[in-house]
Amino acid sequence: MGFFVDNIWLVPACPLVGGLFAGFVARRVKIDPFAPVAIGVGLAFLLSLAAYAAADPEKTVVVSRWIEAGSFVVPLEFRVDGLSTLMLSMVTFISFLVVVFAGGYMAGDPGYPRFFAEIGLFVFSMTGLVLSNNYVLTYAFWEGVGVCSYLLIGFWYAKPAAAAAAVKAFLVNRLGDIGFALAIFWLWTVVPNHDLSYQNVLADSTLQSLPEAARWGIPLLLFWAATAKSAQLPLYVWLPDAMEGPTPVSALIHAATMVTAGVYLIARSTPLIALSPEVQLLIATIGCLTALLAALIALTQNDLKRVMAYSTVSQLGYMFMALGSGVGSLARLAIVAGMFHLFTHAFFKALLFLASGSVMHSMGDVIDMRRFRGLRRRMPYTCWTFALGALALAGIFPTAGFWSKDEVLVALGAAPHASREIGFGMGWLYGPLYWLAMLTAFLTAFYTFRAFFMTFWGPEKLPGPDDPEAPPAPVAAHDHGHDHEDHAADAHGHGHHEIGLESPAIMTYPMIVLAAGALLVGLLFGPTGLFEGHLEHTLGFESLPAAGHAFTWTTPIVSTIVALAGIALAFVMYAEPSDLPARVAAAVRPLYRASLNKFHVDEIYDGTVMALLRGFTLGSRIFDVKVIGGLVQGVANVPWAAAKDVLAKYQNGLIQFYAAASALSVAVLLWLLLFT
Amino acid sequence: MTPEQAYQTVQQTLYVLAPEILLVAVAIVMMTASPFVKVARKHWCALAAAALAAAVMVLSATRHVDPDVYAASAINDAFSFYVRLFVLLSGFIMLGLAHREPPEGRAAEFFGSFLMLEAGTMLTASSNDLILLFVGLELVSIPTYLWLYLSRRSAATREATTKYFFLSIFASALTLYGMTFLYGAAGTTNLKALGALTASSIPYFPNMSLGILAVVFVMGGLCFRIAAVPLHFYAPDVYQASPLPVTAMLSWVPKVVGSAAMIRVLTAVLASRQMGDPLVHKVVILCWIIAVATMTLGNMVGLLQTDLKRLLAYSSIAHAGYIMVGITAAFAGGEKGIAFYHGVEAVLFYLVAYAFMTLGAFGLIQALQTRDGRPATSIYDLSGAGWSNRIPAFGLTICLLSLLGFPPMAGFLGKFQIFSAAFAAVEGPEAFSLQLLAVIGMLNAAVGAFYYLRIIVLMYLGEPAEPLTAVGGWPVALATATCAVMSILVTIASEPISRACHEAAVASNARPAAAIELPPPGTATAAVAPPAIRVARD
Amino acid sequence: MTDPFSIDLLTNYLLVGAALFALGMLGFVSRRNLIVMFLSAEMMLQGVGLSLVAFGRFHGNWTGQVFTIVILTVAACEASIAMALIVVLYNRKESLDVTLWQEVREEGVGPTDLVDEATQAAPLEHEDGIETYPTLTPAGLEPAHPIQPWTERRR
Amino acid sequence: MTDDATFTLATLGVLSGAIGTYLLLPHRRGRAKARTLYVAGGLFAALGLLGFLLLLTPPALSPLGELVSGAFFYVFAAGALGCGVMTVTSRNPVYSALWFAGTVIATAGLFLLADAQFLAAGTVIVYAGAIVVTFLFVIMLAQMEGKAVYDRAARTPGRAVFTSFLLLWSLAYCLVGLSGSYRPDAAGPEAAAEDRLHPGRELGPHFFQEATGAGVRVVLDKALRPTSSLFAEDRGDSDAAILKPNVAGLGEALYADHLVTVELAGSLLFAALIAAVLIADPRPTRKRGETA
Repeated sequence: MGFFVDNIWLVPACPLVGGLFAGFVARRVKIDPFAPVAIGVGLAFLLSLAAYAAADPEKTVVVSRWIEAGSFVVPLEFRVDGLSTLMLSMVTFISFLVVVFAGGYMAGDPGYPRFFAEIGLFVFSMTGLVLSNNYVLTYAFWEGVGVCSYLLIGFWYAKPAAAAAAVKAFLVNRLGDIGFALAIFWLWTVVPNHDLSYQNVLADSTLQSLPEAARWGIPLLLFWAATAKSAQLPLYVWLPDAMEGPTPVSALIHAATMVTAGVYLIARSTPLIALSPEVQLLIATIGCLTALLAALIALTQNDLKRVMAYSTVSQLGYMFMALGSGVGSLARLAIVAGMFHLFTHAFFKALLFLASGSVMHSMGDVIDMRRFRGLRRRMPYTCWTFALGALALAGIFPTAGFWSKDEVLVALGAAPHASREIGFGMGWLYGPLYWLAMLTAFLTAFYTFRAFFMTFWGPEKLPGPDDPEAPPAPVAAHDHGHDHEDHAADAHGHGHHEIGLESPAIMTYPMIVLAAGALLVGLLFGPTGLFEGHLEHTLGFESLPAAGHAFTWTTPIVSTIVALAGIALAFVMYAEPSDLPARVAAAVRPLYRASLNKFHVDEIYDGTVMALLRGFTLGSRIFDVKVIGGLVQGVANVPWAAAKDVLAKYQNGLIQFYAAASALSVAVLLWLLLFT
Repeated sequence: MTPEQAYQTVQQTLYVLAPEILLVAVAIVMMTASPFVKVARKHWCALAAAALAAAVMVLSATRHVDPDVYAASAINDAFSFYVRLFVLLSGFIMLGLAHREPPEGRAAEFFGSFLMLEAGTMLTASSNDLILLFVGLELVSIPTYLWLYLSRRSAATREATTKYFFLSIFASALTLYGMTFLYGAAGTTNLKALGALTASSIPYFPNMSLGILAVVFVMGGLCFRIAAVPLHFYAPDVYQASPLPVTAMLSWVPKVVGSAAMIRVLTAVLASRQMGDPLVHKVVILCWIIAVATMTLGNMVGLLQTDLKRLLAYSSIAHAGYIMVGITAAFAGGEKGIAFYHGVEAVLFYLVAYAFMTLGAFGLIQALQTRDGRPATSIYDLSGAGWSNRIPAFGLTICLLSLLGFPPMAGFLGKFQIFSAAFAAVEGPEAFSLQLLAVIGMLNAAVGAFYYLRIIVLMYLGEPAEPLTAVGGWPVALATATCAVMSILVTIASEPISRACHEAAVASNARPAAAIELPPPGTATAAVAPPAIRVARD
Repeated sequence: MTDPFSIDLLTNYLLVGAALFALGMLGFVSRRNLIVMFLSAEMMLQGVGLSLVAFGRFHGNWTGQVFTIVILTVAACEASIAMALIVVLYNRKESLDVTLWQEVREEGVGPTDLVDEATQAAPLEHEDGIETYPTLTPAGLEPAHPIQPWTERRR
Repeated sequence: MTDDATFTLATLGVLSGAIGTYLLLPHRRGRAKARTLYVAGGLFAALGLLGFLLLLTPPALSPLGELVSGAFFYVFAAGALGCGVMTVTSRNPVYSALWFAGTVIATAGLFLLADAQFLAAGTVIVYAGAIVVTFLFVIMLAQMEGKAVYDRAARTPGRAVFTSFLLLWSLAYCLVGLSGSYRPDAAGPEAAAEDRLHPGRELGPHFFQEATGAGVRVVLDKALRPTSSLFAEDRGDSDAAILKPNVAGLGEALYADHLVTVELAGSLLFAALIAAVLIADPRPTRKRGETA
């Protein structure tokens, strides 16, 4: 065991080697590029399990002395503690399953080796990010996962939407990286010995000696970085667009692993962040608003993957809500709640994405929910695994989501009291946040099951060319007169097999495994205390206050009722297409009879609640597109416009003008220095 | 000092400058022989390479010669040794890039003037005397005019030469005027002595305005060399109009000359004073303004460009801004010298990283030609090159990522050091402005990322343009491969380079022996305040 | 007895040097003739040299003069290159106007409008001004010509 | 003169000089200017010159030698600046070149007054003799037809005048303050420091003899060698410093202290020669068909 821990660098190295092999060698030696990556990631998972068992808050492994430049020393050092091994196991496990799934999903795509090479690279960066014991190293891998994400979103680069989404993701992430870089510089100036390793920065003595401004400034900057990577308000705009990438990528990077890097960073830095309750409240508020907004938007989406994307944004908001509620004595509980939700979310969200991908695969790349229906017979595995994932997302007992969402809500509910204990005046704001979180739980259940019912329930319908919802004409991306084999069509180019079949075993098995996880991990880790017990082995954890929280029945009961209400409403509204009442009645006759007055209720609902909701949704949409998008666009446009209309004008090519401008600048500078 | 000592000093100076003298001598022989003998271009090139190699050997052989720093006009400290060594090594890369550039009949003059400008660069780094330093600067400029004009005679190169020549003599006049005041303030042109005098308790910048005049004009003139605002104007036009190997040289050699001169003439002379000193305070303001203006202008106008050379010219301007950030930090260093070392060290490290990334980028663009034998000029020429010319495009991607400052490339570590030097330069209320500078720098780096990224995106995600062919033969391949590999290696194996930079930074500020006997600062300095700080007359 | 070269005298020299420097700069940025521009640059160097010599005399060492000699050398180098360059430029455009050399510039920025300036220029002959007193008129003045001489010179 | 008066005088002088020069400069678009404008310009320029000269410290009235050299200083300074203005403002490049020769000769006179006889001769020979004459040839060759439109039009004269006179004003402001700052009327510890810089005592090898700390003295002894001093070591009986013979002293300084510099400046000339020859070479550089 000790051997594996001491050579923990093997965890990032295996996927890297696998990826490089897949990218450069595999084709030449006639090996399926899928194999080396799957083996590498699988090995990494096994090694992670070994590390998981040996987690120790003080254990670090120095691999090499990476940068030594004067007083700027950054060793390549890995930390094997509770938090990192937890993330490591989760990341490698999900990655392994997704790689296996992708082996079936991506078969036949011209970019097949490239895909696996990039996945290998991603797993390398992500495991490095999780393991690194140094803010600078974390930053380096942070940029690395950003690049992998960029490459994978733009995987089908011939498709303009994919290329645009990739650029958008990269730019927004760069915006966040500035915050991270600033935080690092600031830390560098204030910590003793300019040592940016976690054990030094997060040590009690360092934290005590921080200047006043740094106590809230650095946490704020770190959170800024996290909002971009973890898609929070106002920088979440890139994530829904990122669904232009292949579905396994969405499942792996934009649902389960990479987007949680921000959450991980905040959790890792909790001792630092706990210095400033104001920032914690801000984190919780931003998280809550993001969760609500994204849930509202998800209500009206017809693209199955986009529903899931907004759902991811919403759930990430949940995690930040949890982390933000760690005021005073709640710090430890909050981290456990946040990380637990991260952990369970990885399972069920990856599952939901893979299931969506399976649907998409089977429907011939159609993902609009209005164009198919009632697939539960044709795709039983997909249907029932999706159902399990949906239940977990909605938070129904005893699935994983129930336990973690419950913990988040408990932490949030206890926050006002904890704030009063430490005399934090604005702590009462956590009260409204708690109820907004409840509302979000209701909406989550509703939109999740809306998607489920629209896809799998009701009469069977497959997408056809005569479908009224079909796009007017197929968009061809082949018009750039060349036939290079590396240039994919706009859809991923696996052969056009018959529509409406269940996916092959290589795709369904990972879904089944994940479904088992979505059902069981909550039960296994939550009430048994295994999860909390493991996180105990995390650096800086022992110094955090641990309040024994009394178990109350209120929160779980209320949240379950709310979730069930959401599911019920979704069922009433979407289980049957209104234009085919007879077949719906045949399918769900008892329920249909029980609600004879449904038509009436529907109308009332449509007139009042739905209108209100639509208004909300529309407002959120407008806010999303106009305000946030406009803001991002505007920020990007200012330098461009300034350069074009002001600065470029001076480059008129005239020697004398150049000399005159230089002379004038020198004269003015001289004058300024002399007389000010 | 007795005549014997003077003789000995001159002798040692000659030893110190032996590599430069060797290069100049070979250059003169080449240029003189050129009309009389008929030798192929590649042989002239080989001769130049051999001269460079010999100079490296001479340089290492004279490593131990150490003339008296207060008497000799050239010194052999770590700064001069490492900078000269690196300039010589980068000379091989430039030679590799330019080996086919001159027409057959002009090769001797072309490579001869290359040797001269190498010698001028080295002279600037090793000189310890204002006059010699100025000669070094001119020994770079004059061959540069020739380079700009010699290899190709078109309306564009003619215009580029005119622009560069006229603005260069203008900048020279500015530099000289500043040097005049530097000399006038203390009565000696020996830079180490100047440094010692400013450090001493004697108020040798008796009137602060003399110091301001000196710094403003010298800085103004040197801004031309490194292409910083307000004398940056020439860069885009001249880069765009010149052949690529010349542009590559222009983006690197003047930068190292200007930075070395700034360190030798300004930072090392004034760094003995603290940030609290009014002169240093004003100089920091000056550099701050220049740095911010340069970075912002370079990056913002860079966003508009579609011409590759013009884009890289603005990139070069932006990088001059980052160098100025380091220089600002060096100025703010103060008596303790800690931040001075950080600043100078960061600048030197950045120059190393910059050499590889910029020479690599220019070299790879030069290597990619369209089918009709025209080098790629617009960024759209590179569209889709990532798949049609995998290896060159991959190298170019590495260099561009390094220019962008992407970890773990060399540019990332360079920027990181520069910004952290600015962050840590001073404490107290003035720290804020320097930290703000670093923040502005980082914002700029984020904006600037866009235009490098645009090229990468085009190369990998763009519609393929007409296929490009890689040209240049093994010298170009070797040179560019070295650049690309080093762009990564500099970070991974940063230890020797950063140690050299550190030694050089310490050496550049060292004022040995005599200065040690100075009375401790604080006793005499406080009593004998500069009598004539009369900025405003009230 | 003190040295006659006092600080006051030094200041006088420096002021004259500064004025020459500034005048040279004025000429460099405002005159369009390449040769006059170059001469103006040399005038800046004259100002520099004057200041250097004065400083050297004030401090009592030769360094100022040595520096000036080096500057003189560099000025001679620059002059030789300038001459060659100007002759080449003249052969190309038949004009010494620096404005003509602005082909390479930022995209979308227009050139300085030469035609407009030419039409507004004053006629060549009989101009009133300080230069109307008897001077050596340059030889070879063409008689009146249907093409205006100044547009002709813009070939 | 009081500070305020100096300030006002400097400002007025620079201002009227600027107005005068602006009026004298060619019109922006080459239009003819009225004769009165030129007259006014000349007047203003002369006024500015006068004001500028008043800014200079007048020489002592006795002994006679100083008075005479002081008077010559004024003559040469006025000559240099007047010729300088004319160089810049002349519409005819031939006149510009000739006026420039005048500036050079006046500057050479100033060099003479500063005991730089060799340089005075050298400047006249190099500039007036070589550079100006060759440029005159070029101008004559290039402009046989007379004044071209670009000579009668200045590029942005207003901005140029503003720039250079702002610079001149700042410079004058600094430099006038330079002399004032050394006046020995200050008291206290500063006086001691100032004494070292007091006229007449800071010269020669004993320049820094009062320097505090032995370290500085060591530095200075090395940096300022006897060869580099203008003065003979032996002062004889008189208190006054005796200048070394000019050419011998300069030669000694050049070839003892600055040997390497001189040699490298020589190679600079060689490089410039090659550059000039190659730039002017009319032969095509490339054989036909050869590509980059």
